[in-house]
Amino acid sequence: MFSVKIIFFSILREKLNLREIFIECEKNTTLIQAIEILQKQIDIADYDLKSCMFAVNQKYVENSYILNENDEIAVIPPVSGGSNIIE
Amino acid sequence: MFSVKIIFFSILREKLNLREIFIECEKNTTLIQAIEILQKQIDIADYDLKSCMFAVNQKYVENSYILNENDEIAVIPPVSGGSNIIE
Amino acid sequence: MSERYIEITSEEINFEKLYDFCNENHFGAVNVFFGVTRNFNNNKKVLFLEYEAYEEMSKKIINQIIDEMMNKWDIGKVAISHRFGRVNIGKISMILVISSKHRKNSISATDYFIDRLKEIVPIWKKEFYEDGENWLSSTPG
Amino acid sequence: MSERYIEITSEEINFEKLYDFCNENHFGAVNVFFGVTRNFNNNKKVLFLEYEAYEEMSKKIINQIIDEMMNKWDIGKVAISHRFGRVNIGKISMILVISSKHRKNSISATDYFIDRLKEIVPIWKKEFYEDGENWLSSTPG
Repeated sequence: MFSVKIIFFSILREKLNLREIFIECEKNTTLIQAIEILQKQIDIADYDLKSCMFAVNQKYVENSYILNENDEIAVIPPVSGGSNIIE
Repeated sequence: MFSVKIIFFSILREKLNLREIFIECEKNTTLIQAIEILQKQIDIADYDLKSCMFAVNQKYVENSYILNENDEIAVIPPVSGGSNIIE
Repeated sequence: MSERYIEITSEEINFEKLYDFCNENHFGAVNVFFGVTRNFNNNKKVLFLEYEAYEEMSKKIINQIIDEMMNKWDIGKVAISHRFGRVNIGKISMILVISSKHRKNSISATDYFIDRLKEIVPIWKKEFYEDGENWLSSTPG
Repeated sequence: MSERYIEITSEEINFEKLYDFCNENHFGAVNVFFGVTRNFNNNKKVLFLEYEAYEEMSKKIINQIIDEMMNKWDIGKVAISHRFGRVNIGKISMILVISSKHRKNSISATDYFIDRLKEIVPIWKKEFYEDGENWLSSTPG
Protein backbone atom coordinates (compact mmCIF):
# COMPACT_ATOMS: atom_id res chain seq x y z
CA MET A 1 0.00 0.00 0.00
CA PHE A 2 1.10 3.50 -0.71
CA SER A 3 -0.52 6.87 -0.61
CA VAL A 4 -1.22 9.33 -3.41
CA LYS A 5 -2.20 12.93 -3.06
CA ILE A 6 -5.30 14.26 -4.82
CA ILE A 7 -5.63 18.02 -5.28
CA PHE A 8 -8.68 20.11 -6.18
CA PHE A 9 -9.16 23.46 -7.88
CA SER A 10 -11.64 26.22 -8.43
CA ILE A 11 -15.32 25.28 -8.36
CA LEU A 12 -14.70 21.78 -7.01
CA ARG A 13 -12.28 22.97 -4.31
CA GLU A 14 -14.94 25.41 -3.13
CA LYS A 15 -17.81 22.94 -3.40
CA LEU A 16 -15.95 20.25 -1.44
CA ASN A 17 -14.26 22.80 0.76
CA LEU A 18 -11.16 20.69 0.23
CA ARG A 19 -7.79 21.57 -1.24
CA GLU A 20 -6.08 18.17 -1.05
CA ILE A 21 -6.52 14.69 0.34
CA PHE A 22 -4.37 11.57 0.59
CA ILE A 23 -5.78 8.15 -0.27
CA GLU A 24 -4.27 4.68 0.14
CA CYS A 25 -3.72 2.56 -2.96
CA GLU A 26 -2.61 -0.98 -3.62
CA LYS A 27 0.03 -1.81 -6.19
CA ASN A 28 -1.25 -1.49 -9.81
CA THR A 29 -4.12 0.77 -8.85
CA THR A 30 -5.22 2.72 -11.89
CA LEU A 31 -6.24 6.35 -11.95
CA ILE A 32 -9.91 5.52 -12.36
CA GLN A 33 -9.73 3.06 -9.45
CA ALA A 34 -8.17 5.78 -7.30
CA ILE A 35 -11.06 8.06 -8.15
CA GLU A 36 -13.46 5.32 -7.04
CA ILE A 37 -11.56 5.05 -3.74
CA LEU A 38 -11.88 8.85 -3.43
CA GLN A 39 -15.63 8.68 -3.93
CA LYS A 40 -15.96 6.24 -1.04
CA GLN A 41 -14.16 8.68 1.26
CA ILE A 42 -15.76 11.97 0.33
CA ASP A 43 -19.12 13.02 -0.97
CA ILE A 44 -18.36 13.91 -4.57
CA ALA A 45 -20.98 13.47 -7.26
CA ASP A 46 -20.43 11.54 -10.49
CA TYR A 47 -21.97 14.56 -12.11
CA ASP A 48 -19.16 16.81 -10.89
CA LEU A 49 -16.40 14.39 -11.84
CA LYS A 50 -17.81 13.69 -15.30
CA SER A 51 -16.83 17.14 -16.58
CA CYS A 52 -13.32 16.96 -15.10
CA MET A 53 -10.01 15.98 -16.64
CA PHE A 54 -7.36 14.23 -14.57
CA ALA A 55 -3.64 14.88 -14.43
CA VAL A 56 -0.94 12.88 -12.69
CA ASN A 57 2.23 14.76 -11.83
CA GLN A 58 1.04 17.68 -13.94
CA LYS A 59 0.40 15.67 -17.08
CA TYR A 60 -2.96 14.65 -18.48
CA VAL A 61 -3.21 10.85 -18.42
CA GLU A 62 -5.63 8.10 -19.42
CA ASN A 63 -8.00 6.54 -16.89
CA SER A 64 -5.96 3.34 -17.18
CA TYR A 65 -2.77 5.05 -15.94
CA ILE A 66 -1.15 2.91 -13.22
CA LEU A 67 -0.25 4.90 -10.14
CA ASN A 68 3.05 4.90 -8.31
CA GLU A 69 4.06 6.03 -4.87
CA ASN A 70 4.23 9.81 -4.46
CA ASP A 71 2.07 10.41 -7.52
CA GLU A 72 -0.02 13.55 -7.36
CA ILE A 73 -3.45 13.44 -8.97
CA ALA A 74 -5.04 16.74 -9.96
CA VAL A 75 -8.78 16.93 -10.59
CA ILE A 76 -9.20 19.58 -13.30
CA PRO A 77 -12.66 21.14 -13.73
CA PRO A 78 -13.39 22.75 -17.12
CA VAL A 79 -10.76 25.44 -17.58
CA SER A 80 -11.53 29.06 -18.40
CA GLY A 81 -8.32 31.01 -18.79
CA GLY A 82 -7.77 33.88 -21.17
CA SER A 83 -9.97 36.91 -20.76
CA ASN A 84 -13.71 36.87 -20.17
CA ILE A 85 -14.29 37.19 -23.87
CA ILE A 86 -17.45 35.72 -25.32
CA GLU A 87 -16.66 32.41 -26.96
CA MET B 1 -11.27 70.62 -74.15
CA PHE B 2 -10.17 70.51 -70.55
CA SER B 3 -7.09 69.35 -68.72
CA VAL B 4 -6.65 66.54 -66.23
CA LYS B 5 -3.67 65.93 -64.00
CA ILE B 6 -1.93 62.56 -63.97
CA ILE B 7 0.32 61.71 -61.01
CA PHE B 8 2.95 59.00 -60.65
CA PHE B 9 4.39 57.12 -57.69
CA SER B 10 7.28 54.97 -56.59
CA ILE B 11 8.96 52.85 -59.27
CA LEU B 12 7.16 54.56 -62.16
CA ARG B 13 7.83 58.06 -60.84
CA GLU B 14 11.52 57.22 -60.67
CA LYS B 15 11.61 55.44 -64.02
CA LEU B 16 9.89 58.31 -65.82
CA ASN B 17 11.56 60.91 -63.64
CA LEU B 18 8.13 62.52 -63.54
CA ARG B 19 5.85 63.34 -60.64
CA GLU B 20 2.86 64.78 -62.49
CA ILE B 21 1.75 65.87 -65.94
CA PHE B 22 -1.32 67.61 -67.38
CA ILE B 23 -2.98 66.32 -70.54
CA GLU B 24 -5.77 67.82 -72.63
CA CYS B 25 -9.00 65.87 -73.02
CA GLU B 26 -12.15 66.28 -75.04
CA LYS B 27 -15.59 65.92 -73.52
CA ASN B 28 -16.51 62.27 -72.76
CA THR B 29 -12.90 61.12 -72.75
CA THR B 30 -12.64 57.89 -70.77
CA LEU B 31 -9.85 56.96 -68.40
CA ILE B 32 -8.37 54.46 -70.84
CA GLN B 33 -8.44 57.06 -73.63
CA ALA B 34 -6.61 59.51 -71.37
CA ILE B 35 -3.92 56.90 -70.78
CA GLU B 36 -3.57 56.51 -74.57
CA ILE B 37 -3.16 60.30 -74.84
CA LEU B 38 -0.52 60.08 -72.11
CA GLN B 39 1.39 57.41 -74.01
CA LYS B 40 1.62 59.69 -77.08
CA GLN B 41 3.19 62.41 -74.95
CA ILE B 42 5.69 60.47 -72.87
CA ASP B 43 7.65 57.30 -73.33
CA ILE B 44 5.86 54.86 -71.08
CA ALA B 45 5.78 51.17 -71.90
CA ASP B 46 2.59 49.11 -72.09
CA TYR B 47 4.51 46.65 -69.98
CA ASP B 48 4.81 49.16 -67.13
CA LEU B 49 1.20 50.27 -67.33
CA LYS B 50 -0.17 46.74 -67.49
CA SER B 51 0.65 46.05 -63.84
CA CYS B 52 -0.79 49.37 -62.64
CA MET B 53 -4.18 50.24 -61.20
CA PHE B 54 -5.76 53.62 -61.90
CA ALA B 55 -7.54 55.93 -59.51
CA VAL B 56 -9.47 59.09 -60.26
CA ASN B 57 -9.79 61.58 -57.42
CA GLN B 58 -8.40 58.96 -55.02
CA LYS B 59 -10.89 56.25 -55.94
CA TYR B 60 -10.21 53.18 -58.03
CA VAL B 61 -12.34 53.36 -61.17
CA GLU B 62 -13.07 51.32 -64.29
CA ASN B 63 -11.27 51.98 -67.58
CA SER B 64 -14.57 53.23 -68.96
CA TYR B 65 -14.82 56.03 -66.36
CA ILE B 66 -15.67 59.32 -68.11
CA LEU B 67 -13.39 62.14 -67.05
CA ASN B 68 -14.44 65.59 -65.94
CA GLU B 69 -12.56 68.86 -65.67
CA ASN B 70 -10.16 68.99 -62.71
CA ASP B 71 -10.09 65.21 -62.35
CA GLU B 72 -6.84 63.84 -61.00
CA ILE B 73 -5.70 60.47 -62.33
CA ALA B 74 -3.25 58.48 -60.20
CA VAL B 75 -1.20 55.69 -61.78
CA ILE B 76 -0.75 53.11 -59.02
CA PRO B 77 2.04 50.54 -59.43
CA PRO B 78 1.70 47.30 -57.43
CA VAL B 79 1.50 48.34 -53.79
CA SER B 80 3.74 46.95 -51.06
CA GLY B 81 2.76 48.46 -47.73
CA GLY B 82 2.93 46.72 -44.38
CA SER B 83 6.30 45.49 -43.24
CA ASN B 84 8.83 43.72 -45.41
CA ILE B 85 7.46 40.40 -44.28
CA ILE B 86 7.72 37.47 -46.63
CA GLU B 87 4.38 36.91 -48.30
CA MET C 1 18.93 31.70 -27.01
CA SER C 2 15.57 30.41 -25.92
CA GLU C 3 12.62 30.78 -28.28
CA ARG C 4 9.90 31.01 -25.62
CA TYR C 5 9.03 32.87 -22.43
CA ILE C 6 6.20 31.70 -20.17
CA GLU C 7 4.97 33.50 -17.09
CA ILE C 8 2.07 33.02 -14.67
CA THR C 9 1.99 36.10 -12.48
CA SER C 10 -0.03 37.97 -9.88
CA GLU C 11 1.48 41.29 -11.03
CA GLU C 12 0.34 43.56 -13.86
CA ILE C 13 1.67 42.19 -17.13
CA ASN C 14 4.63 44.03 -18.63
CA PHE C 15 3.90 44.20 -22.35
CA GLU C 16 7.24 45.77 -23.33
CA LYS C 17 9.20 42.89 -21.83
CA LEU C 18 7.21 40.31 -23.81
CA TYR C 19 7.40 42.29 -27.04
CA ASP C 20 11.14 42.87 -26.71
CA PHE C 21 11.67 39.16 -26.09
CA CYS C 22 10.01 38.28 -29.42
CA ASN C 23 11.20 41.15 -31.60
CA GLU C 24 14.31 40.29 -33.59
CA ASN C 25 15.52 41.84 -36.78
CA HIS C 26 14.79 38.86 -38.97
CA PHE C 27 11.11 38.58 -38.05
CA GLY C 28 8.88 40.95 -40.00
CA ALA C 29 5.65 40.17 -38.19
CA VAL C 30 4.78 40.34 -34.50
CA ASN C 31 1.21 39.53 -33.49
CA VAL C 32 0.01 40.33 -30.01
CA PHE C 33 -3.22 39.22 -28.42
CA PHE C 34 -4.47 40.97 -25.28
CA GLY C 35 -7.19 39.39 -23.17
CA VAL C 36 -8.95 42.12 -21.24
CA THR C 37 -11.47 41.79 -18.42
CA ARG C 38 -14.92 42.98 -19.44
CA ASN C 39 -17.50 44.77 -17.34
CA PHE C 40 -20.48 42.72 -18.50
CA ASN C 41 -21.09 39.03 -19.10
CA ASN C 42 -24.50 37.53 -19.85
CA ASN C 43 -26.01 40.93 -19.03
CA LYS C 44 -24.63 40.83 -15.50
CA LYS C 45 -22.40 43.66 -14.36
CA VAL C 46 -18.98 42.29 -13.40
CA LEU C 47 -17.15 44.08 -10.57
CA PHE C 48 -13.83 42.23 -10.92
CA LEU C 49 -12.41 38.80 -11.70
CA GLU C 50 -10.24 36.32 -9.92
CA TYR C 51 -8.08 33.80 -11.72
CA GLU C 52 -6.85 30.60 -10.14
CA ALA C 53 -3.97 28.76 -11.77
CA TYR C 54 -2.34 25.39 -11.23
CA GLU C 55 0.86 27.25 -11.89
CA GLU C 56 3.52 24.67 -12.59
CA MET C 57 1.23 22.48 -14.64
CA SER C 58 0.00 25.50 -16.61
CA LYS C 59 3.57 26.28 -17.61
CA LYS C 60 4.12 22.69 -18.72
CA ILE C 61 0.92 22.60 -20.76
CA ILE C 62 1.67 25.97 -22.34
CA ASN C 63 5.08 24.60 -23.30
CA GLN C 64 3.35 21.63 -24.90
CA ILE C 65 0.99 23.91 -26.85
CA ILE C 66 3.95 25.94 -28.11
CA ASP C 67 5.54 22.68 -29.27
CA GLU C 68 2.34 21.90 -31.17
CA MET C 69 2.35 25.37 -32.74
CA MET C 70 5.97 25.11 -33.78
CA ASN C 71 5.22 21.80 -35.46
CA LYS C 72 2.36 23.35 -37.39
CA TRP C 73 3.75 26.76 -38.36
CA ASP C 74 7.11 28.36 -39.01
CA ILE C 75 7.07 30.86 -36.18
CA GLY C 76 9.88 32.70 -34.45
CA LYS C 77 9.55 33.42 -30.76
CA VAL C 78 6.61 33.14 -28.37
CA ALA C 79 5.99 35.00 -25.11
CA ILE C 80 2.93 34.45 -22.94
CA SER C 81 1.94 35.91 -19.62
CA HIS C 82 -1.24 35.06 -17.75
CA ARG C 83 -2.34 36.60 -14.48
CA PHE C 84 -3.75 34.91 -11.43
CA GLY C 85 -5.50 36.46 -8.45
CA ARG C 86 -7.73 39.48 -8.63
CA VAL C 87 -7.87 41.43 -11.90
CA ASN C 88 -9.94 44.58 -12.11
CA ILE C 89 -12.21 45.48 -15.04
CA GLY C 90 -10.42 46.84 -18.11
CA LYS C 91 -7.13 45.27 -17.04
CA ILE C 92 -5.12 42.83 -19.09
CA SER C 93 -5.50 39.22 -17.96
CA MET C 94 -3.22 37.69 -20.58
CA ILE C 95 -0.85 38.69 -23.36
CA LEU C 96 0.39 36.41 -26.10
CA VAL C 97 3.17 37.59 -28.44
CA ILE C 98 4.27 35.59 -31.49
CA SER C 99 6.84 36.71 -34.05
CA SER C 100 7.33 35.19 -37.48
CA LYS C 101 8.73 35.84 -40.92
CA HIS C 102 5.41 35.19 -42.64
CA ARG C 103 2.61 37.13 -41.01
CA LYS C 104 -0.03 34.45 -41.65
CA ASN C 105 1.90 32.10 -39.38
CA SER C 106 1.87 34.30 -36.29
CA ILE C 107 -1.80 35.13 -36.79
CA SER C 108 -2.86 31.49 -37.28
CA ALA C 109 -0.72 30.37 -34.34
CA THR C 110 -2.34 33.02 -32.12
CA ASP C 111 -5.78 31.68 -32.94
CA TYR C 112 -4.65 28.11 -32.29
CA PHE C 113 -2.93 28.94 -29.02
CA ILE C 114 -5.99 30.55 -27.48
CA ASP C 115 -8.21 27.66 -28.60
CA ARG C 116 -5.88 25.25 -26.84
CA LEU C 117 -5.46 27.50 -23.79
CA LYS C 118 -9.20 27.38 -23.30
CA GLU C 119 -9.25 23.61 -23.66
CA ILE C 120 -6.41 22.33 -21.51
CA VAL C 121 -4.46 24.95 -19.54
CA PRO C 122 -5.47 24.61 -15.87
CA ILE C 123 -6.47 28.20 -15.21
CA TRP C 124 -9.93 29.14 -13.99
CA LYS C 125 -11.73 32.42 -13.66
CA LYS C 126 -14.44 33.58 -11.33
CA GLU C 127 -16.55 36.64 -11.88
CA PHE C 128 -17.72 38.75 -8.97
CA TYR C 129 -21.03 40.61 -9.19
CA GLU C 130 -22.86 42.90 -6.83
CA ASP C 131 -25.04 39.99 -5.71
CA GLY C 132 -22.69 37.02 -5.91
CA GLU C 133 -19.93 35.26 -7.79
CA ASN C 134 -19.60 32.58 -10.44
CA TRP C 135 -16.90 30.22 -11.72
CA LEU C 136 -16.91 30.30 -15.50
CA SER C 137 -16.28 27.55 -17.95
CA SER C 138 -15.21 28.01 -21.51
CA THR C 139 -18.14 26.09 -22.85
CA PRO C 140 -20.43 28.30 -24.90
CA GLY C 141 -23.34 30.07 -23.30
CA MET D 1 -17.44 58.48 -30.39
CA SER D 2 -15.67 57.37 -33.52
CA GLU D 3 -14.90 53.69 -33.99
CA ARG D 4 -11.73 54.12 -36.08
CA TYR D 5 -8.43 55.96 -36.07
CA ILE D 6 -6.26 56.13 -39.20
CA GLU D 7 -2.82 57.68 -39.40
CA ILE D 8 -0.12 57.87 -42.08
CA THR D 9 2.94 59.33 -40.40
CA SER D 10 6.65 60.02 -40.80
CA GLU D 11 7.13 59.78 -37.01
CA GLU D 12 7.74 56.69 -34.87
CA ILE D 13 4.41 55.00 -34.22
CA ASN D 14 2.95 55.47 -30.75
CA PHE D 15 1.56 52.08 -29.76
CA GLU D 16 -0.01 53.23 -26.48
CA LYS D 17 -2.14 55.81 -28.24
CA LEU D 18 -3.54 53.23 -30.67
CA TYR D 19 -4.13 50.63 -27.95
CA ASP D 20 -5.86 53.12 -25.67
CA PHE D 21 -8.11 54.21 -28.54
CA CYS D 22 -9.37 50.64 -29.02
CA ASN D 23 -9.48 49.42 -25.41
CA GLU D 24 -12.90 49.79 -23.85
CA ASN D 25 -14.36 47.88 -20.97
CA HIS D 26 -16.87 45.93 -23.01
CA PHE D 27 -14.33 44.44 -25.42
CA GLY D 28 -12.56 41.36 -24.08
CA ALA D 29 -10.14 40.90 -26.96
CA VAL D 30 -7.60 43.28 -28.44
CA ASN D 31 -5.43 41.99 -31.26
CA VAL D 32 -2.41 43.95 -32.38
CA PHE D 33 -0.31 43.33 -35.46
CA PHE D 34 3.13 44.92 -35.73
CA GLY D 35 4.90 45.07 -39.07
CA VAL D 36 8.63 45.32 -38.44
CA THR D 37 11.41 46.06 -40.93
CA ARG D 38 13.69 43.07 -41.45
CA ASN D 39 17.43 43.04 -42.03
CA PHE D 40 17.36 40.46 -44.82
CA ASN D 41 15.18 39.88 -47.86
CA ASN D 42 15.91 37.34 -50.58
CA ASN D 43 19.31 36.82 -48.94
CA LYS D 44 20.26 40.45 -49.44
CA LYS D 45 21.23 42.50 -46.42
CA VAL D 46 18.84 45.42 -46.04
CA LEU D 47 20.28 48.63 -44.57
CA PHE D 48 17.00 50.50 -44.21
CA LEU D 49 13.65 51.01 -45.97
CA GLU D 50 11.77 53.91 -47.38
CA TYR D 51 8.00 53.99 -47.67
CA GLU D 52 6.15 56.21 -50.09
CA ALA D 53 2.45 56.82 -49.52
CA TYR D 54 -0.30 58.48 -51.53
CA GLU D 55 -1.43 59.76 -48.18
CA GLU D 56 -4.97 61.02 -48.64
CA MET D 57 -5.99 58.17 -50.89
CA SER D 58 -4.44 55.64 -48.47
CA LYS D 59 -6.63 56.96 -45.68
CA LYS D 60 -9.71 56.68 -47.88
CA ILE D 61 -8.90 53.15 -48.96
CA ILE D 62 -8.13 52.10 -45.38
CA ASN D 63 -11.51 53.51 -44.39
CA GLN D 64 -13.11 51.42 -47.12
CA ILE D 65 -11.31 48.27 -45.90
CA ILE D 66 -12.52 48.93 -42.35
CA ASP D 67 -16.07 49.22 -43.73
CA GLU D 68 -15.60 45.83 -45.40
CA MET D 69 -14.32 44.34 -42.11
CA MET D 70 -17.20 45.74 -40.12
CA ASN D 71 -19.63 44.20 -42.59
CA LYS D 72 -17.97 40.81 -42.23
CA TRP D 73 -17.23 40.65 -38.50
CA ASP D 74 -18.63 42.04 -35.27
CA ILE D 75 -15.61 44.07 -34.23
CA GLY D 76 -15.29 47.00 -31.87
CA LYS D 77 -12.74 49.66 -32.68
CA VAL D 78 -9.89 49.79 -35.18
CA ALA D 79 -6.70 51.85 -35.10
CA ILE D 80 -4.06 51.75 -37.82
CA SER D 81 -0.86 53.67 -38.24
CA HIS D 82 1.52 53.28 -41.17
CA ARG D 83 4.81 55.09 -41.59
CA PHE D 84 6.21 56.77 -44.66
CA GLY D 85 9.74 57.95 -45.29
CA ARG D 86 12.84 56.22 -44.00
CA VAL D 87 12.40 53.41 -41.47
CA ASN D 88 15.44 51.75 -39.97
CA ILE D 89 15.83 47.99 -39.47
CA GLY D 90 13.98 46.55 -36.48
CA LYS D 91 11.62 49.52 -36.37
CA ILE D 92 7.86 49.30 -36.60
CA SER D 93 6.49 50.24 -40.03
CA MET D 94 2.83 49.66 -39.19
CA ILE D 95 0.56 48.82 -36.28
CA LEU D 96 -3.00 47.56 -36.55
CA VAL D 97 -5.16 47.31 -33.42
CA ILE D 98 -8.62 45.72 -33.45
CA SER D 99 -10.82 45.16 -30.41
CA SER D 100 -13.81 42.85 -30.25
CA LYS D 101 -16.05 40.95 -27.90
CA HIS D 102 -15.33 37.62 -29.60
CA ARG D 103 -11.62 37.07 -30.05
CA LYS D 104 -12.00 35.16 -33.33
CA ASN D 105 -13.41 38.31 -34.90
CA SER D 106 -10.46 40.57 -34.17
CA ILE D 107 -8.00 37.88 -35.26
CA SER D 108 -9.82 37.12 -38.53
CA ALA D 109 -10.26 40.82 -39.26
CA THR D 110 -6.53 41.40 -38.71
CA ASP D 111 -5.69 38.78 -41.30
CA TYR D 112 -8.20 40.23 -43.74
CA PHE D 113 -7.04 43.80 -43.25
CA ILE D 114 -3.42 43.04 -44.06
CA ASP D 115 -4.42 41.02 -47.15
CA ARG D 116 -6.39 44.00 -48.41
CA LEU D 117 -3.69 46.51 -47.40
CA LYS D 118 -1.25 44.65 -49.60
CA GLU D 119 -3.70 44.59 -52.50
CA ILE D 120 -5.06 48.12 -52.71
CA VAL D 121 -3.62 50.66 -50.28
CA PRO D 122 -1.31 52.98 -52.27
CA ILE D 123 1.82 52.62 -50.16
CA TRP D 124 5.11 51.40 -51.58
CA LYS D 125 8.37 50.34 -50.03
CA LYS D 126 11.90 50.46 -51.26
CA GLU D 127 14.75 48.51 -49.74
CA PHE D 128 18.24 49.96 -49.61
CA TYR D 129 21.25 47.63 -49.79
CA GLU D 130 24.98 48.22 -49.68
CA ASP D 131 25.09 47.99 -53.48
CA GLY D 132 21.77 49.48 -54.56
CA GLU D 133 18.07 49.80 -53.92
CA ASN D 134 14.88 48.10 -55.00
CA TRP D 135 11.14 48.88 -55.07
CA LEU D 136 9.23 45.89 -53.77
CA SER D 137 5.92 44.55 -54.87
CA SER D 138 3.66 42.37 -52.79
CA THR D 139 3.51 39.64 -55.41
CA PRO D 140 5.02 36.40 -54.16
CA GLY D 141 8.65 35.57 -54.80
